[in-house]
Amino acid sequence: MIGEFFKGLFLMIWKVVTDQPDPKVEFVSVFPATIQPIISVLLSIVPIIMVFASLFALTTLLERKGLGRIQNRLGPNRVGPFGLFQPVADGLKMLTKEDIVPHSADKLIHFLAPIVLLVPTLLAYAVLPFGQNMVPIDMDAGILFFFAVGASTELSIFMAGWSSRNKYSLLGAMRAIAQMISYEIPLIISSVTVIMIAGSLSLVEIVDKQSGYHFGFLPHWNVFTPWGLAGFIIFLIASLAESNRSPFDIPEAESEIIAGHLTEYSGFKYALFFLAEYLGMFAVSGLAVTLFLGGWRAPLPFLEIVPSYIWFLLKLMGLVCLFIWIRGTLPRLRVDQLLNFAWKFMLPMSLINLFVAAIWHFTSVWNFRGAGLGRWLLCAAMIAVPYVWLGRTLIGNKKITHRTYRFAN
Amino acid sequence: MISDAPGQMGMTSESASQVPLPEGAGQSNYTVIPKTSAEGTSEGELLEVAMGPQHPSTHGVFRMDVVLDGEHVVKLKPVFGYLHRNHEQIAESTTYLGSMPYTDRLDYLCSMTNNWAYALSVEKLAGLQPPERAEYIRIITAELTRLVNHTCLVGFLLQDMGALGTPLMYAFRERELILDLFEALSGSRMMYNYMRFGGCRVDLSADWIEQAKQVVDGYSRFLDEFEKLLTENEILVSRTQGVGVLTVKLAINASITGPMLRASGVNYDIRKVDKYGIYDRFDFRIPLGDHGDVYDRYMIRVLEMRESVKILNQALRDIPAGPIMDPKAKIRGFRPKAGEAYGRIEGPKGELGFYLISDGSPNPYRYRVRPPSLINLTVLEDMCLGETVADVVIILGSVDIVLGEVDR
Amino acid sequence: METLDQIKDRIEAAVPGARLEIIPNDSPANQPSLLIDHEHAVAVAKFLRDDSQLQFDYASNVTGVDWLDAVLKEKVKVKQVVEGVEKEVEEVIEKKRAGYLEAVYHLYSMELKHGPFILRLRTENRTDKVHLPSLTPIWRGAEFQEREIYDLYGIIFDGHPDLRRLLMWEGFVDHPMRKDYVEPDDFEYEPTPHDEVLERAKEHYPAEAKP
Amino acid sequence: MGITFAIIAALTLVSAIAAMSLRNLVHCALSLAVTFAGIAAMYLQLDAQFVGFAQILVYIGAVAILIVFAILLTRSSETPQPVISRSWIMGIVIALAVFGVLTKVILSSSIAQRELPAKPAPTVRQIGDQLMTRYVLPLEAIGLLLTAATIGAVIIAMHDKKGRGDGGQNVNSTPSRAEAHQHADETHNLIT
Amino acid sequence: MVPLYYYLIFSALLFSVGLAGALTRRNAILVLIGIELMLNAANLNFIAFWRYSPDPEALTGMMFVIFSIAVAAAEAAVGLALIIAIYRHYRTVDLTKVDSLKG
Amino acid sequence: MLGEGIIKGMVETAKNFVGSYHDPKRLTTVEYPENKIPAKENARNFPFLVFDGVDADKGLRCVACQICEKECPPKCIYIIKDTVKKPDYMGKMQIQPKIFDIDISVCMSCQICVEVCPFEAIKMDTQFELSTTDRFENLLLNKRELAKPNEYYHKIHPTEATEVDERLAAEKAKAEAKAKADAEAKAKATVAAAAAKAAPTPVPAPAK
Repeated sequence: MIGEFFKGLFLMIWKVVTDQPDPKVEFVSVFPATIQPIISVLLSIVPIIMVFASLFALTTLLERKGLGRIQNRLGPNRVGPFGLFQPVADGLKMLTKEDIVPHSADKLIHFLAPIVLLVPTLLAYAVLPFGQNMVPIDMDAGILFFFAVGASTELSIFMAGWSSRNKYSLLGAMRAIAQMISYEIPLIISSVTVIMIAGSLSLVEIVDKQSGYHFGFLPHWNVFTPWGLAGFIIFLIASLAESNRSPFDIPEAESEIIAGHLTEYSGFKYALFFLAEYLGMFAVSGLAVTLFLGGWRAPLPFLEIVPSYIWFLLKLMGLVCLFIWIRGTLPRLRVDQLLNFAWKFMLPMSLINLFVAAIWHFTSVWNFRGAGLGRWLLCAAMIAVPYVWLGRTLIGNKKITHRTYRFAN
Repeated sequence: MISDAPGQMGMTSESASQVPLPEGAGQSNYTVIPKTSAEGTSEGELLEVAMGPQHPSTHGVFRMDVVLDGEHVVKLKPVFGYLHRNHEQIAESTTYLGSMPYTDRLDYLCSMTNNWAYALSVEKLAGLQPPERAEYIRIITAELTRLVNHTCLVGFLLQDMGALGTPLMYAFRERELILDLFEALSGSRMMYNYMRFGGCRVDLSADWIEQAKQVVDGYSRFLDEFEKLLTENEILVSRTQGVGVLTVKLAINASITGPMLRASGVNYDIRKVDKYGIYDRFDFRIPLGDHGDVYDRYMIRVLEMRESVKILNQALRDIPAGPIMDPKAKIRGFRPKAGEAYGRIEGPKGELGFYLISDGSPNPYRYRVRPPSLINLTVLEDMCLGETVADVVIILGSVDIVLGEVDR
Repeated sequence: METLDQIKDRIEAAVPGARLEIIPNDSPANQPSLLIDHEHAVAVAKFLRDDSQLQFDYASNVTGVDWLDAVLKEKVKVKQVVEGVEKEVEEVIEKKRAGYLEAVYHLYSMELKHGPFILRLRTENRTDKVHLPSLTPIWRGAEFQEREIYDLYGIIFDGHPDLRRLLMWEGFVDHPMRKDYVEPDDFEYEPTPHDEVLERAKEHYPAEAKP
Repeated sequence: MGITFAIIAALTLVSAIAAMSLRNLVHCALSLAVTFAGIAAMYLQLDAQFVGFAQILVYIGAVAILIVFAILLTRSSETPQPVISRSWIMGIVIALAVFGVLTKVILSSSIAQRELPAKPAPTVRQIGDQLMTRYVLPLEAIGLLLTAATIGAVIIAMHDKKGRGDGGQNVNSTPSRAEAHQHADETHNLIT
Repeated sequence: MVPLYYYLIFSALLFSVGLAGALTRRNAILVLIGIELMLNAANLNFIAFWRYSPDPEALTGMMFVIFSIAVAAAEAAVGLALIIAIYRHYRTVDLTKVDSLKG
Repeated sequence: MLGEGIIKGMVETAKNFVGSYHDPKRLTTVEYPENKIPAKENARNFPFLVFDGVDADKGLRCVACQICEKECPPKCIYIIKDTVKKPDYMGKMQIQPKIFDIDISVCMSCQICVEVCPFEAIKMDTQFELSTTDRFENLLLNKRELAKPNEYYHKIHPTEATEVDERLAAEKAKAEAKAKADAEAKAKATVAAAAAKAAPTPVPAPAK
């Protein structure tokens, strides 16, 4: 029995490491049939929680270090070698901190809000393919599921803001909801392009559609097409807004409304919010990787020997680093500008992109000489022209000009 | 409603009417005029928010009672005094020299110019004339202070705008270099207590001048870097242009001074108008804005820094040798003749003036600071009306206040 | 800029009935000032702001001064017959001066770039007749400074749009910049152990003075 | 399966009753969100994945949020009314009557006893195909309706910007402040 | 296996709750919530009938629900916009007080 | 408005990110307890009392003239004069302070006491790590804690200390010369008187 257990465990690990199909089967079969489904589910859930929770810890450290370096500081370097245990220290601090609930707060909702935020965020991971043969549920309507659970996080932010009975919290919650609703639309429309081209809502299938290489080295990722690139950028901007990251960190704008809906949270509840926010960011970047960057696929043919999930994580961390870089550079937008940007720029651009993707789809039947290049240039132009036009008129009636200054002697 | 007693001293507001007056205090039968009630709070959609005194971007303990319609400001009342320590009363009960270190603490980012303004006023009162080398030293330190203040201000402004401290850290990186210079000169990094009536406390060495030249050279490179990071940034431009506009008429009528006034397009710089010190010997220009919005205030400061670098280059090149104290000046037993004087300089934040009345004793009879930070806040409400909460924060940032000076 | 005398004459011509007095200044700064009366203060200020040759559009500094009741010693030369010879003898005359509060305005012109022109307003006494006309309607820049004077000196400016305490909290009773202001005894055990306030407080509240 | 159904049904019903009876409107809206989630779970029970997710996306992600927004914007709280009033009793009675009639009909109907057929496998592709072929006209109509509704909602809810701006201006400027402004305006030409 | 009438009775209950709420509460938003509940009960019926129909592959019930959800979203948007407009006008959303026709 | 400014800014931060690894000049911070920035020669923090020789009580330059107490703006100095005169470092009979307290929780490091002291007795220290658990007792420094030898002064402010020593030496020399001259004059007078009396007495040695 024990021997079988270890054999099954070993086989599973071996299969995971070498990217083989159905790694769980041998291990699960060790157990009695009645508890096999539970074991199988646990085997899917536990690694997700472990991997992404440790990724969260790593990211907080990476973020502080990276921001430190951007700002010519050293960043945390006291706890452990190179400050590696800083997240542990932070976590301990959070756990041992007093949990303060405002006297007039709505206690129940104040308590529920972080949980209601965390659960859907974790649920979103159910449909992400982390590697070859590594998807918890290959759902037919995978993306729809992802967006459905993503949409329900808004309510929890409202709960947090409203239940705190703090004007700043309420302002923050209102801002958060306005922002998330506005950016959900470009987010969904830009992923619709991919769905359209792939012809499926299943994320596994979308990754499959991006297999193979042009000319033997350029992978068939969506990001290497004009609509894909534009869609990727729109998706990235919208996901920055969805995960409340700078320059869209308006709901938590420290300099304006203290910490928005987080103002009255402390201790473990605050840590839960923090965790959920980062997990949300990972999930949405994971979706971006899946939709546009070829999911777990290797960038070059000869790199395919590296396990697929490594590629997924690398791409994910790449996006996270980009987010950190942006955070270290840009100031924050204002609420009305943010909404203007969403409705007057992101939405038209994503609709145009949808149209261009359709054209891309229909021109795939072109087979004259230079058709590929022609198609590429046509689509690129169809995106670039509206981009420049929209960009120039974005400000509308407000006169934003390049100014020159007078000097008096 | 928002609670109002800052309660930083003994008496609390609720018991104030019962508290007997201290002996000999003025027999006050004046009525305390009640605070104008915020009209419209009862209206359903208005939200009254107290921004401060523990708000991250009020630059200290400062409060604004803001009435919001959604995110738009319909009323804004600044509330001062949380840091009030009755600086003027302290100064009136100590010697002329004893107030010098207190002036450091007014606007703790620009102690050198505070020192200078006070020294200048006392020199006017007592008829002292600092020697030429001292004037040069004063101009060098004042312009370095202007660099420090303006860089930090831009950093704080961007911090208020949510740039997560990156510009602020760059500003502080350069500020460190100048603070090193000041420390080598005066012994302290912030509270210099450097100027004396009729000169300066210690002389600067040749090494110091070399070091200062290097710092000044590096500064224009840093300004290029800073501008690349910020000036064309679309977010910054769209956040600041057209926000917090201050009209020329209002700016003059409300006694606004400093970069804020010049951003509105008024050519008034006391360095040029009064030609105090030896500013008339230097070749520099006054940048002027046309719109009077936050962007102009930001740009005026950047351009002023470039002009300051120009002045510094000239001053460091031309500084003569010689004594640094007026031989008539005394450290101990300094008693100016009875009379009064008002002296002012162009501080980095605006006109910093000191009004002194002497009655012939070692302590000033009346000592008054004209704080640019406080008076520039007169128009805060006018600039903020109709703007959003986020704009209020950056408008306040662009006014450039230091609470040590506002509340004194 | 014209001299103070010239300006005074022109004001008297422009604002009939204005009672003006030039207050000399003995210090090397040589900044004499003009004392104006309450009734015509606003008119005089408006004239100073709007006159094309003066254009004092900028009220730089507004401040209060507290003058206590004082005994002024004045040396007067008196002809006296001393030992049968008439001689000029200096005699010290003691004059009692009732205390008053004063508001001082330092005016400059941004347009013409001259100044300062110093304006003074005096209250009748320090206790009950402490009203002065507010010049905030003329120079908005005086708004906070007049509020500060009201707060710290207790001068009531009639016509000020929003006369509230500025630095002290509402409900605070005294005016702490007055010369006869006595610090309250309340203390924390904060200051230096040799602090006089601490000593005084220990005397007044022996029960609480246990560290 | 029966237990799952019972749990979901109980949860949904309790939250529905809460949504209709709680005093605090925000609590009502949040209970409503729970009800919606319960109904979505019911759809999943009935193997209608697509509709279940659409239910969450639309009802929790949009309708519940809209309701919450409306509550906050109107700052409405119900004025207390006697628990047993005439209209209250009437409402309950009518609802109970409707429930009685429905139950009677359902229990007497033969369809209600129908057996569960084999699990269908409606893929999203199938739904899409159907929408684009058989139901294309309703789809277009719905699209039109949604657009019209959006525009209509925006127009109805839009503030009268101008009027409000003036009102705001009046609120904040005390007469004396206005006067000061006027004086500022009177100041003559300026050097620039 | 859960028989069909469980679902039907459950949906009837839900409908009645919504109806009771819509009839008794005076706040316009709560009335709207009641209407939403009734709509959802109806939708549930459609799905249940579709699932238990002899030919579930036909997708008719499901289609109906999809359209119904879309209509409900539109209805909620317009309804809430109306409520906000009413609130602006009357400063209340109490339906018993909103009784004058003249603007 | 096409994002060029944002790209420019991001390039700038990337440069700083990379630069922070190979350009140590960019990193202005030091890791404090291990590394310390060497104090500048002019640096000042809190005052201390200078004494000559080895005995703090005897060598204290302070003569309790109380000028610094009067001039101190925050009034953090507290002096009580001793009633008896003791010989100072020069051997002259001087009054020394019986109590000399400085409350450094009040002191604002303005250096005015140093400037007004006519006896070069009080100087500024550079020591800044003074945190204690008791902010009242432990931050009230008494005479013993304040007294530091002249060598320490030389260590922290070498240039200034040398100048001071030279000045003191010059003063001393002057004083000695004067004393000598006085003594000689006196001696002469005595001699003259003695000569007149024709009974010379030994000349009293000048102090030290």
